[in-house]
Amino acid sequence: MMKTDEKLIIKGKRIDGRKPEDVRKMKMEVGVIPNAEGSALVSFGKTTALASVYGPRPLHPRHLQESDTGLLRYKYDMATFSVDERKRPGPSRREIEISKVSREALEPALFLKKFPRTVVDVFVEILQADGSTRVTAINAASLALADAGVPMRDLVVGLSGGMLDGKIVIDLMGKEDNYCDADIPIAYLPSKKEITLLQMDGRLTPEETKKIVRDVLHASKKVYEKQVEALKKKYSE
Amino acid sequence: MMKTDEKLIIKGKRIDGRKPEDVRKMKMEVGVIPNAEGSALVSFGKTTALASVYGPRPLHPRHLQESDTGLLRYKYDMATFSVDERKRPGPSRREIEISKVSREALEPALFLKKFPRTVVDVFVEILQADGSTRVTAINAASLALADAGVPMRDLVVGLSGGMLDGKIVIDLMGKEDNYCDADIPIAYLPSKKEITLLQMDGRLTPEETKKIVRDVLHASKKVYEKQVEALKKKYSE
Amino acid sequence: MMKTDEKLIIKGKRIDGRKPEDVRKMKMEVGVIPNAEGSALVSFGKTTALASVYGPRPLHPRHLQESDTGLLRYKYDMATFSVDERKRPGPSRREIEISKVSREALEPALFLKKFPRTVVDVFVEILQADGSTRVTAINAASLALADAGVPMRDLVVGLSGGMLDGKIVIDLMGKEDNYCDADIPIAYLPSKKEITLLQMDGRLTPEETKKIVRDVLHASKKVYEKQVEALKKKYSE
Amino acid sequence: MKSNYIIKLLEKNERLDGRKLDEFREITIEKNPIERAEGSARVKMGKTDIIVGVKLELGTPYPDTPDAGVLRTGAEFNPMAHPEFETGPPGEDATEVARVIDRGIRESETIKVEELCIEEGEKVWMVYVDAYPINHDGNLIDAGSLASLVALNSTRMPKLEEDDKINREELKGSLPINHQPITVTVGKVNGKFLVDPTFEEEKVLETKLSIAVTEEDTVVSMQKSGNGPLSDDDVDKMIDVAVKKSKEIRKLISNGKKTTKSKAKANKSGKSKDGS
Amino acid sequence: MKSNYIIKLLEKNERLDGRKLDEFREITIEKNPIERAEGSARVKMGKTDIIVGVKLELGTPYPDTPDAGVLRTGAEFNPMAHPEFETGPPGEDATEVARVIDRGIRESETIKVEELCIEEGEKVWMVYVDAYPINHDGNLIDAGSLASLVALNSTRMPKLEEDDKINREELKGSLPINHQPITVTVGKVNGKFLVDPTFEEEKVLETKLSIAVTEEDTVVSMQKSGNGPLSDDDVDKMIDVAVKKSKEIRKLISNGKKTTKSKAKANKSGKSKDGS
Amino acid sequence: MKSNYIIKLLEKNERLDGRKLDEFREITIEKNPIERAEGSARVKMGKTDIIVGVKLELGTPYPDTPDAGVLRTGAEFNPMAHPEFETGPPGEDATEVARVIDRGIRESETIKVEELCIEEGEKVWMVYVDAYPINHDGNLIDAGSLASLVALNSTRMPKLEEDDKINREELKGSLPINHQPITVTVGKVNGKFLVDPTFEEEKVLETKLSIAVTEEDTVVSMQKSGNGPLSDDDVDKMIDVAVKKSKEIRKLISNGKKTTKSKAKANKSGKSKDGS
Repeated sequence: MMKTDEKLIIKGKRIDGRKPEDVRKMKMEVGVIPNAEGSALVSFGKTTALASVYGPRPLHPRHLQESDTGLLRYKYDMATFSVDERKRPGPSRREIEISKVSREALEPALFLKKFPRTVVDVFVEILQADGSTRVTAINAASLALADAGVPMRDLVVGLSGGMLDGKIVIDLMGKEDNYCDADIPIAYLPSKKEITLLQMDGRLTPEETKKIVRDVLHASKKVYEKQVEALKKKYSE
Repeated sequence: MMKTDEKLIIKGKRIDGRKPEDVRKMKMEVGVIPNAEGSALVSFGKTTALASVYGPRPLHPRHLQESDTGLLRYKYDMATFSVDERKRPGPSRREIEISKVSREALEPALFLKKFPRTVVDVFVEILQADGSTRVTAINAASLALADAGVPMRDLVVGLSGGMLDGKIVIDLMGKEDNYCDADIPIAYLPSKKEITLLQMDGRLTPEETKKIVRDVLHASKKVYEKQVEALKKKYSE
Repeated sequence: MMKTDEKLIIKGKRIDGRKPEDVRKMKMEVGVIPNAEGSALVSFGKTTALASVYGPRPLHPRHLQESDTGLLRYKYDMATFSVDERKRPGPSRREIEISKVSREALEPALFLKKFPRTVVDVFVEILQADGSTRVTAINAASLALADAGVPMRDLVVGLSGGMLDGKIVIDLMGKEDNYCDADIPIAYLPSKKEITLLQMDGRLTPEETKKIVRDVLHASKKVYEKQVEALKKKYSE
Repeated sequence: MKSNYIIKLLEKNERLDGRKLDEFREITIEKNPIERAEGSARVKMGKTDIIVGVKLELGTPYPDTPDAGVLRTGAEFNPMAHPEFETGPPGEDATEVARVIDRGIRESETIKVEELCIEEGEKVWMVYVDAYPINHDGNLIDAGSLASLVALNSTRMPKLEEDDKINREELKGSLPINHQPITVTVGKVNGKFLVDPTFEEEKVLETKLSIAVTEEDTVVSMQKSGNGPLSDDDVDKMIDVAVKKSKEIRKLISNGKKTTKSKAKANKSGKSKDGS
Repeated sequence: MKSNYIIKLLEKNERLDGRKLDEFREITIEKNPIERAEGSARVKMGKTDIIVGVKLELGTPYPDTPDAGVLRTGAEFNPMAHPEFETGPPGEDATEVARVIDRGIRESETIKVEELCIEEGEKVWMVYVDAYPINHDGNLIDAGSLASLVALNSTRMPKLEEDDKINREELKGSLPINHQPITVTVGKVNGKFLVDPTFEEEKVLETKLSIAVTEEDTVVSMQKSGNGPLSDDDVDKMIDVAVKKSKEIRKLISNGKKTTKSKAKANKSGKSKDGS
Repeated sequence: MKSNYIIKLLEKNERLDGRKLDEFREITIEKNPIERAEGSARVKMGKTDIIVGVKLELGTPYPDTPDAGVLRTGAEFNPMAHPEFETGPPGEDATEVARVIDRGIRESETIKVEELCIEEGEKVWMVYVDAYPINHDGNLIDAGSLASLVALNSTRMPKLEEDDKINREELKGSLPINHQPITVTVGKVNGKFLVDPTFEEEKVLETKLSIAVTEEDTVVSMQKSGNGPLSDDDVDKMIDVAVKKSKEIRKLISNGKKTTKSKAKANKSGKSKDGS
């Protein structure tokens, strides 16, 4: 976390005018990639993630197949133009790690045992990055999986929280992410009350940490509702 | 295409003394690599390409085999010392593209369907590069395939044409290639009258473009004759 | 070999106080990696190599298996922090070559034909490099193979010799290696009197070369004894 | 089977989606969908959907053009865009797409690269053009070239601070542009020529010729792709088609609207699957 | 089968090696085993054995922190350390271990990076921390983080000669250190929480939460790993365990002894396989 | 079977192609076949055919030799040269060939690298030596080493313009050369020693020892390859053979003819397959 002299919360408002507990304007659209079995485009402010799902389909080469379960693969990728300085193509160590924990965030929501020898592929492209990209990606992936008709125990909601100028804030944008005291991305199955992704970077007391986790879980309800709305919109058309 | 103040055609002569429609001195020699089933060394002036052919041979790994046809593989590679600034080993994007279009230039000349589950490998090394390397390579590959006894509908002739100081010229050398208005490499099956490779870089009117294509096809007869002569020489020995 | 004005042998003593024919203080410990079937830690002065052996175990993928023999694989790797300037991870050309000649140094000591379709894996990590790393690695590998119970015709002893200020010296340390007139690493099966690795870098007369080889073979007895002692210590515990 | 049906229809000068042989699918152009990029565009041709982003970085010029900026064009076959695309570095088809897009821009001198020199031989602007197919339903070269052109036209220059730090919050003008090349790919099968092939149509084509043409009707680049042969007369016809269609498509980008319908488009029948 | 037995024991709050659920295996710390590195440490937790080496090189700072040194942390799953590890570049598990170790150091501001600037924007010290597992018997993150911390504490600065040559024979003081983060990984299975899992225990865990805590009880990094879920209450409990255990382990490195026994260790029974 | 026959013949001190055990195949040397390289050579030993090209580029010296040019030697097993060679990065055998060629040049101080320094610690000439086997019929190390030596002897220095641009059209003198090392590989099988093995002979050899010897009979490099053992007496004999043969081969390059026949060659019989 870098330091800045700039105040990032002034008179209770964040630099984009939000209150600490506010989530940025969300856009969620399902079924945006005709070739894919499921897809979704999700924005939180200027952070935009596009997800597509292919599968369950037979896994090749066959020696990778598991006879008692299907597998999930998850590829998180940042477009070269999604960030200020052009990102080099090809997976960075950061992208490899995020792909791993994101896959683990989605697996508990799926019934992979019902699809032995298959794979479900989730590809996520970050088109624009302005903070909280991995959780935005998880929302897109969750919708794309639902759109693909992959059976799910629950939708998976992604949302971040943090500490900024001593205040708990929800859904960090890029500049907040750079200068905040802490950043906690979380994935959550709201109706199951299950946390499936949890990371943290920063400097917090144990009690602050626990409080932020709870505040994020609380705020995730709004994201869940937006996901449901997006799915309804697609299927009511 | 770069600009130069230098005149590249003076009194109807090019910098190496050729007339616009002249092809550089060609050397073609067949059967130069004892290990290969077919091989050829071809020079157009200082541009030199060496080609070897292995196959038809069984394709491995087997899952790449096609039950109804043989495959052609073509690897165009520039030797590190073939150009002014040392080329890094390993395939560049340019070499990958040239390998693709060159393979497509040769496929129509072969009866690959007669050799299911096999592969014919063509390896071409550019030993010296002084313009028109990809077409020089195709001449070497054509001769190497014939030398290998791979059945062919026709020889494949490679030749380039372009526009220089407002004149149509044939067989661009390196310096001409750098400063010309346009460069059109072509592969052609002369007796079948089939164009199998066609690329163009530069700035031309549509009519100029069409005219250069025809002039190259016309001039390709000389290259074809040289190929036939090289094969005869080998088999009359 | 670089040049230096510094004298590296003064009054018959080398910079670390050794006589020309002395081997540095050796430490050899067997059975240091619980997961491995065999392992050993070997130091010659500040040069330290750690070896582990897995196998004979079935070789995958299966098409690499040989029906009439087992295979040996040998990976020599230098830790990033083993040398002054951080070594980049991943195999360098030097490490690839050393892995090859070291594998060939060990193969004659093994009865690989008795273990068809299997592989014996030897992994060696150079933890600290102060000259003579490849031969230190071979001593570690030899002990690790013996510790793993892989049947052996003989232990394989690694030791280097060279020429320094006109004197034959045994077991070159890093600074000596940099400035010596020649460096000859050797692997040897003492009771079989078989040289299985032999390399040389430097400037020597043919007679000097032959003499150094013999002197190294002679001195290797001490290394052999140390290997035997380390094995006894492990198995007497 | 579908392939046979496509060919059968073509014999009657008809296409699966009701288009004429020389008719593009509906083209939708979105300028600057990626606010954080220096320039960007999203182009849809029917169901083919591609995003191109432009980034500007500092770099060193090529030794033989010490006073010119550098263009770098990339394209990947994103596995998101088609079930047959795989993860990994670009293969030969993706490499060809990137290089053909690149040549159209480079040979037409779309960018005034000589205005991108900061310090001769030492420091120039690098222009990175990266194409991300989102949905592949054929004709990636034309869609990607068009998106690249629109993205370059929309590109704003970041400010270069005195310490050579790039300030992307202050933009000082547009990327200097010379020309407006449009790439038109003409496919051939059974003696028929058609433009803007869908994915299924591409499978039955014998060969394609991609031709980039500027607003002055100058041909700047050609690329034959696919192993079927062409005659000299074929080439003539394909060039003529490309020149004609390039004019129509160019109008789409010059009319200034953010989203545009191809004027060449005429929905003819309810069977249309790919054009709406 | 062994897995079932492990779970059965856990129901009775027992472990295969006789430890309590919140008990680490014996920890052995060796400072500077690699004389040629600028800093190093070898840490054993039971049979888990890992070596970390620190190298200092010159480099250029990141553009957004022109006056700060740069930390680079690497870890490979050395095939030497476990029969299932394979040669090749780091996979996702090794990458995760490296990045979690990295974040503990980075977020706690262990290193005073601002003191590693030599020339603003141009030249800074790069601190390379490379972890080499020697024997993997579980809990590589905690062992690797602890070894990294000890290695950094033991790191001596090489002298920078006037011509920017690094002289590693003359060392002029220690690497400037701020904080002492300890990472404690808490595993969960069947509603039970346990620390310092062995390799066999890791196989039965539903999920783990790795938490780095400084000497001020500040939480600086968390990483959930594994696809089992957690509740908010679970997270609370795991944080509490980590804060408590981090204090115990920190004593091991602050007491100055080169080799130390974990005070938390209590050998209880002859069945112990992993703790001695 | 052919292998058995080769061994049987060797028992009678005979070889398939009629050569004596210590006899090289006919050696043909072509100087500067690649006009565009700074130096080049093509060497045939019987059917083994290899081209080496030399390029000079600017680079930075190694930190420990700031006033010396840098040698970089590469070799690939070009798939063109043998049906068993595959495309892809160099494997261990190709890496060994490149490194053995490299050591012969480096250790003999063939190149006066100290004369290749342009600005101490900053800028030196890099000498790239790249070997391309064209046809592999055994003994690539000797053929590649000889071709490298001839190529280096034929190398002309490009002119360095004031702006550090390399002008390869004006050449100002030769690469400074000290020594003329010749590498001779001696193979061993069934107690017999032979030189210049063909591909088929290499398959039956137990081991080989490649020895580079200068014009002063100085041994500068040795490399044992293959897993058969040697005794100390074997090494003595192999060194003696190498010293003797190196003198004969050196004559080939010093006599100034562009194409030369090995004086050691004596065509004995019509059965000869590999020697003409």
